[in-house]
Amino acid sequence: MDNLNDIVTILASTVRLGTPLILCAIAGLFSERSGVVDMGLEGKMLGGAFLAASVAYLTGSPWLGLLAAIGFSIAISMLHGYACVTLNGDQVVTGVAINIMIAGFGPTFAFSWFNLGGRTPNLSGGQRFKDITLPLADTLKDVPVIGTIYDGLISGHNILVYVAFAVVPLSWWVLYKTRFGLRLRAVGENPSAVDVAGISVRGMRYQALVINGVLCGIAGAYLSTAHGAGFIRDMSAGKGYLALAALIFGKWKPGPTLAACLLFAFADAVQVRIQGVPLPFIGMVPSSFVQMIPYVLTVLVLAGFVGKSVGPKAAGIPYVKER
Amino acid sequence: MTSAPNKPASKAAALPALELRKVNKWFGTNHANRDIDLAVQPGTIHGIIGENGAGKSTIMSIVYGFYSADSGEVLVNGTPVTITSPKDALAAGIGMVHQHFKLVDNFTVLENVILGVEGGMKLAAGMARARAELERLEREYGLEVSPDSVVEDLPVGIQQRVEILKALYRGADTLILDEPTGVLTPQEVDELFRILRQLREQGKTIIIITHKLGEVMALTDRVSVMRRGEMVAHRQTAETSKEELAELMVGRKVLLRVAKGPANPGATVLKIDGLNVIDGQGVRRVKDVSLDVRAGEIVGIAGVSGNGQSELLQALSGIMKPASGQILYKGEDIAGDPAKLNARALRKAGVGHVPEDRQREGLVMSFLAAESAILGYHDLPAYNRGILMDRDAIIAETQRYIEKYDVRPTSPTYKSSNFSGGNQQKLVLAREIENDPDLLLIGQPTRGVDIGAIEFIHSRLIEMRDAGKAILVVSTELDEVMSLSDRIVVMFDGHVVGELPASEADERILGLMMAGIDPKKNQAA
Amino acid sequence: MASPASSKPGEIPGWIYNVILPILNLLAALVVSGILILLIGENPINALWVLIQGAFGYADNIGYTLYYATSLIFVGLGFAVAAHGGKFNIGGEGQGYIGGLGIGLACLYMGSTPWPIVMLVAIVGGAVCGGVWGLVPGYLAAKRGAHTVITTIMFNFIASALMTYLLVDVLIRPGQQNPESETFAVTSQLPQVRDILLNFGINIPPNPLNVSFVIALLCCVAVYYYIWRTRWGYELRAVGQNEKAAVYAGISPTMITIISMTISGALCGLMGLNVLMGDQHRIVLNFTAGLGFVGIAVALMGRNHPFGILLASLLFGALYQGGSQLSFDIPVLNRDLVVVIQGLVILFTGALENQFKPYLEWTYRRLTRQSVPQSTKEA
Amino acid sequence: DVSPAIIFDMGGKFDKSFNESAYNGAEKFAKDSGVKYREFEITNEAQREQALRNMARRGSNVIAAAGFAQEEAMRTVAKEFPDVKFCIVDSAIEDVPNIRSYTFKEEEGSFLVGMIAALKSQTGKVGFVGGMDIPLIRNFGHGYEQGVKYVASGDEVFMNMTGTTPAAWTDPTKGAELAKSQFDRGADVVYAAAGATGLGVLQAAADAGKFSIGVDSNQNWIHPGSVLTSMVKRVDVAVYDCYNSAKDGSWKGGHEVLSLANSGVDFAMDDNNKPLISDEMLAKVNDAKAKIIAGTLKVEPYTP
Ligand SMILES: Nc1ncnc2c1ncn2[C@@H]1O[C@H](COP(=O)(O)OP(=O)(O)OP(=O)(O)O)[C@@H](O)[C@H]1O
Ligand SMILES: Nc1ncnc2c1ncn2[C@@H]1O[C@H](COP(=O)(O)OP(=O)(O)OP(=O)(O)O)[C@@H](O)[C@H]1O
Ligand SMILES: [Mg+2]
Ligand SMILES: [Mg+2]
Repeated sequence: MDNLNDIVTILASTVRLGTPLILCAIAGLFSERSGVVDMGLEGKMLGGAFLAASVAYLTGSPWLGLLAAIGFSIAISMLHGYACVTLNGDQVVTGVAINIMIAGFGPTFAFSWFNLGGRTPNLSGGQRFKDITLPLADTLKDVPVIGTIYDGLISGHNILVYVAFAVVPLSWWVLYKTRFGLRLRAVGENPSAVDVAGISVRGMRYQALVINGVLCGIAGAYLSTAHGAGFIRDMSAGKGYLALAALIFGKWKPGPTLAACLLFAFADAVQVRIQGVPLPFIGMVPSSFVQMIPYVLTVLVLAGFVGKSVGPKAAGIPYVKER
Repeated sequence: MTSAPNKPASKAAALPALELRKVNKWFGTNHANRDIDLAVQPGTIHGIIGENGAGKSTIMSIVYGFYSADSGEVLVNGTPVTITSPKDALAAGIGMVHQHFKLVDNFTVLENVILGVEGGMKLAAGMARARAELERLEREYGLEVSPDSVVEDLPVGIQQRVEILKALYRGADTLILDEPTGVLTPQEVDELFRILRQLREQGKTIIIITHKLGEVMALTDRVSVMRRGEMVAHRQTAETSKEELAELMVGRKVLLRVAKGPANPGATVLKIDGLNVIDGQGVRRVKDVSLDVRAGEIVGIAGVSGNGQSELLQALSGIMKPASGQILYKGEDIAGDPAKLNARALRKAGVGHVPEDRQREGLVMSFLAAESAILGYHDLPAYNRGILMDRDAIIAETQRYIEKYDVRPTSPTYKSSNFSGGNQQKLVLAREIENDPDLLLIGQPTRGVDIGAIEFIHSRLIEMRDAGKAILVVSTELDEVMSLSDRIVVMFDGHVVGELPASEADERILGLMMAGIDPKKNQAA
Repeated sequence: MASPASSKPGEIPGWIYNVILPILNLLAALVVSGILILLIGENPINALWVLIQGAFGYADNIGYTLYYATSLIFVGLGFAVAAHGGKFNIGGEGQGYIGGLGIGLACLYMGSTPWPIVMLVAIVGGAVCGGVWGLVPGYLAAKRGAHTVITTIMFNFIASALMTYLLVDVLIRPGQQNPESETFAVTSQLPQVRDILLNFGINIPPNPLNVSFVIALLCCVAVYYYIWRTRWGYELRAVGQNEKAAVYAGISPTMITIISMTISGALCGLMGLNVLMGDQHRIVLNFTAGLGFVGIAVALMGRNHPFGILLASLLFGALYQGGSQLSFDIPVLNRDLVVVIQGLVILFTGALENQFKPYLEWTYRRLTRQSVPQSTKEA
Repeated sequence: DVSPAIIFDMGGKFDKSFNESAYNGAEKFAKDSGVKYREFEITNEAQREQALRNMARRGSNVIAAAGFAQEEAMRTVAKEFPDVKFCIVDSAIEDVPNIRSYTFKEEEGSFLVGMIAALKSQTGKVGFVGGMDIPLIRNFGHGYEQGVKYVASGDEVFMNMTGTTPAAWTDPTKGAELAKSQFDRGADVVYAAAGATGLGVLQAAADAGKFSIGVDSNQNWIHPGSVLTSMVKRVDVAVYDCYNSAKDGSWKGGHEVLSLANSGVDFAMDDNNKPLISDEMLAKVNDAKAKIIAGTLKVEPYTP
């Protein structure tokens, strides 16, 4: 029973840590499936976090913050599109440029709006997304196993967590069951096939980037108005890169990408749990080594079981008409 | 799916289904299409021929809205139309099968067909409708394709059908085919022509670009000739001849079949015994193949593509590992010795190899011509001085190839991808031939190459044979196999069906053998 | 009629693309930055002047600019080598960090050996350590198909965890708070350019520019020769451009991937030569300070060509140094704004590099009265 | 005439803890004396010397630098400018006449907040969230643990570090997650010594209805009712002292240790946390504080 509790809390932590990764990785999935490599997830998420926190603070509504974050991330995605889709610029450079720009942008504006240094004020109460207790969670709480799992793992997250988990099947459905998805997969694989079919390659890529912006915006809002309570300089802390890795790990497919995100998050949650705890047979391990675990684990899993992941064939290559 | 009203083909004075007036197209400073005029009558098959780079693909891509013209007019059924994207072309009832297929490799046939005309937000309904429609088209035209196979698993011939189905599914009245037969086997070509004729019967208009004059004569009603960006002639097919067309195309007389003396075979250079090759998917592609090639002769391997020839060539050139059997090169069995049976060692031992796919294997498209011209030979002492490569030597050698093989443009520092396919092929051939191998393995020597270049390549190979070299040619082109080879080996399903001297070969016998039937054995039985 | 492709009279000369276009892009970046500065209420012209002066105005400022450039050159070259082999190495940060360990250990344990010898050992040490940090992802990519983008990101994290442990628990100078090693013996520090100039009676203010800049330049030359002038570079590029063709040519992509990732890591690993052996004179925590990532942008902006990387590194060195001077002199334009400006420069010179191209070509044709017709599409 | 300058370390002057405290000291001096000061925020190693030198060259004659990482740079530059007065916080330099260095007995302050944590804890389990696993942070943790054990030797202390890259100091969501994991394991008080990451820790405690302890500055106001107290480390006092002594002429080089005895470190009590700390608790803590000041109670520092 106690063990189950432990597992449930580690899994709940996995869910919370995994949420921004999932949102960003699926964001990357849409853009890369359309043929636009996205190294800029980090920046888009950070920008979203900044706007979400600022607007939520100024208006008192996390929903308006979320909207602002989405709007801003979309704007950055459109810049991304202008550079890479319209002007055929290098997609990786654009991503790096976005990351660097936004890293400075947030604090600069935070400073001029709130005069607090590179931060927004702390959000409190209604300025944040609250955790939601699902119906019956309290009633079922004491039911063995099922109750523990329902109350401890499934219930009690904020709305954006549920959104993230809903996004995965939804994007699977969009990708494989809709006209848009068919065209999206085609354009990342062979844009000229899409072109001769009378569909605008650029149009498709811009549409994918809009979705990409929406999801990055939600991820950003999650960081600053749901999981956290305010924007802080560099608060994305490399999660965008990790999401990109998860996307590749998941071979650009929604389900496996979700699994990869959860694996990263799980390893991190476990890492947190075993820091400062003597390990069986090994004894006390310096915390630096414990913190390595998720990364070493990832490499081992990747090299041992996953093997080669080949992305959409046209990803990274600007589309120029050719015979 | 809008389609322009279809005019009955019978009316004599019908407006042209497609008319071009003074169309010009520039690529940078390259005047690719110059005042092109063309009228295609409805319900006819119209051929367009011309040398590599003459501008055929370009003008048709303009009609299809893939490129936009710099000036000129396009009329469909007598009405001027503005075509700025394939969407406009489709709306005007024009469909196109491109020279290089525009299919999504990892999609199913059905997905490829409905791409762009899905008929609704959700796929499922559209797919079901398309499946039914596809069945109808298949029945009507005898275009058999399994809708759920993934395109990359299909042979090129079938991929081509998918392209045609795509155009028909969109209700095209005018169908443009750019070099559709370049990758097809004779049977597949016959099949295609049958379909095209049937489409003509139904009043569709067909424009076909090809390098093969035989096809022009057999299929088309009219033919237009392009040279260096211009339309130089229009003919009624019935009123012209291969020879006249060849001359119109190239601007000089062309030998359509290279003269060749009898062979003087010497010692056996290559002997294969019971060879088996298994591919990456674990499928046995080459099954117990035995054959030999002697010095001073050309052995041709005929067969429908996908019957193990490619893998045989790959194994002999050290790219794929054979599973079992013997490969005796100059008397020594190298099959089991990875130190000898690898691409590098084989080249050193005097085995040249012209790969089937020049763009994917034979060249590095982003390399300069001079760099591509030493691919595989880059570590020869002649090209290296100490640790550095000798650029001057490399460029001089490439220059020599370019002059000898009439490669155009003539600059060794041009990017490989900027050469036309035919010229790329010449570059690869020059490299492999000029390194003077004792055994030359060649896959598809003249795929997509115009007749002038074919003439040259064939005569060069025969010259080489006469110099006492052993040559093994794999080609799906029966004409080519028959005109080049001294002996012909036919492969089917990984096996050697049989072997016969070129003098005894004709299309009928080879065709039977390529279908897995050995007439000799059948007679015996 | 001449073959159309062989002679191209109307072709736009290279300097239009290679000189004018980048300058225009840089100007655009500065204009946008200027607007930002204006919004903040400062004078953009003044700020630009401070930035330029800060980067190039005085001998010591130039020294700093070149100092930053040195680190970027190493990482940029490292990225480029892997890129030519078709691999995306974003592990420059970790490879530089671990390479610094090798360099630091060489300096710490060579005692009072003269610096040229220490430097040779340190170069080997840095290259070996950084190389190993590139080799492992390279090996996993070649043999197991593990994507280098993931593995190198992971190796960055592993490197920083490892270095934190080593600096806090192993190498730390006993009794001090700062997680850093002992100071290197004076003899095993790289001479700074300032000291060299002093020998000639030239006295410039202190700055960290040191002889590793020369090593970086030599690496540029060496990488150029390696990639474009040797058969190994030829093989590297063949694999990077077309793996199938490489196999056809008898080149083993597996070996090339492993070798190129190792060389890539080794070059990144030399960054510590500049930062540790040339300036800090001890191993310090996080001395790579994100330069490993900026090096990617540097390499891509420099089109993975050593000369381009050199120029891009100088540009970034100037932005780092000029930027820090900017926030020093005009505190309102703080470090965050400087970061924004750096991002804008990457955006305009790297990502939006083509935006003026059509206009520039058009203008050039107008000016030289080219008779090539413009696309006058029928309506 | 004094012309003061300050150099902040990588976290930046608004890190809500260490650097910000230094900033507050400088601001206070500026307000009290009307003298303006120069400032600079470090973003990479090479800027340390450069910034110090720039300040000195442009006429600043008393220069304070926050953070032990400035030590080497300051030694170098101080020798170049013997007439300029330098101050460094968190580093012990005794051998350079024109450097005045301040260190803090973080372990003493941490000891007291550790006591408060243990006294407040219902579960007998308390947590500590550090930024990076470096000696300075270990010192906070070490003192904290001693304080906890002093109250209840059987109590458990969970120790977590956030990360191994500089992002460890700016990752509040990770901080929150670390705190949550400690709560899940039964902790009901958590002490954050992790810069801006600590804000996440405090937030998580407030969200979960548990208690947290702030660091460096007085952070009690951030979540009244949840932040139990803060271990204040008066970097501001050090900076103020540096400038002020230069102004009134009493400045001298050498090493100064700021401890409980001279209020250099302390636990913060104000209206925000008054309801949380009973008189009985306060009495116990103050008793220990007196003993530490008197030297009868020894708190071990962490020695690297
Ligand atoms: N995308 C392009 N960019 C630049 N030039 C092009 C492009 N496409 C075609 N060209 C130019 O247009 C001319 C005609 O090319 P096109 O592809 O139409 O030839 P083709 O007649 O189809 O040759 P082939 O018989 O070999 O297929 C070529 O000389 C080439 O220089
Ligand atoms: N992108 C390009 N830029 C400049 N010149 C080009 C370009 N592409 C092709 N060319 C030129 O166009 C001419 C013919 O090109 P094209 O690709 O049509 O040849 P091709 O014979 O049709 O090839 P294939 O046989 O594969 O169809 C050549 O002279 C080549 O140098
Ligand atoms: Mg063509
Ligand atoms: Mg062509």
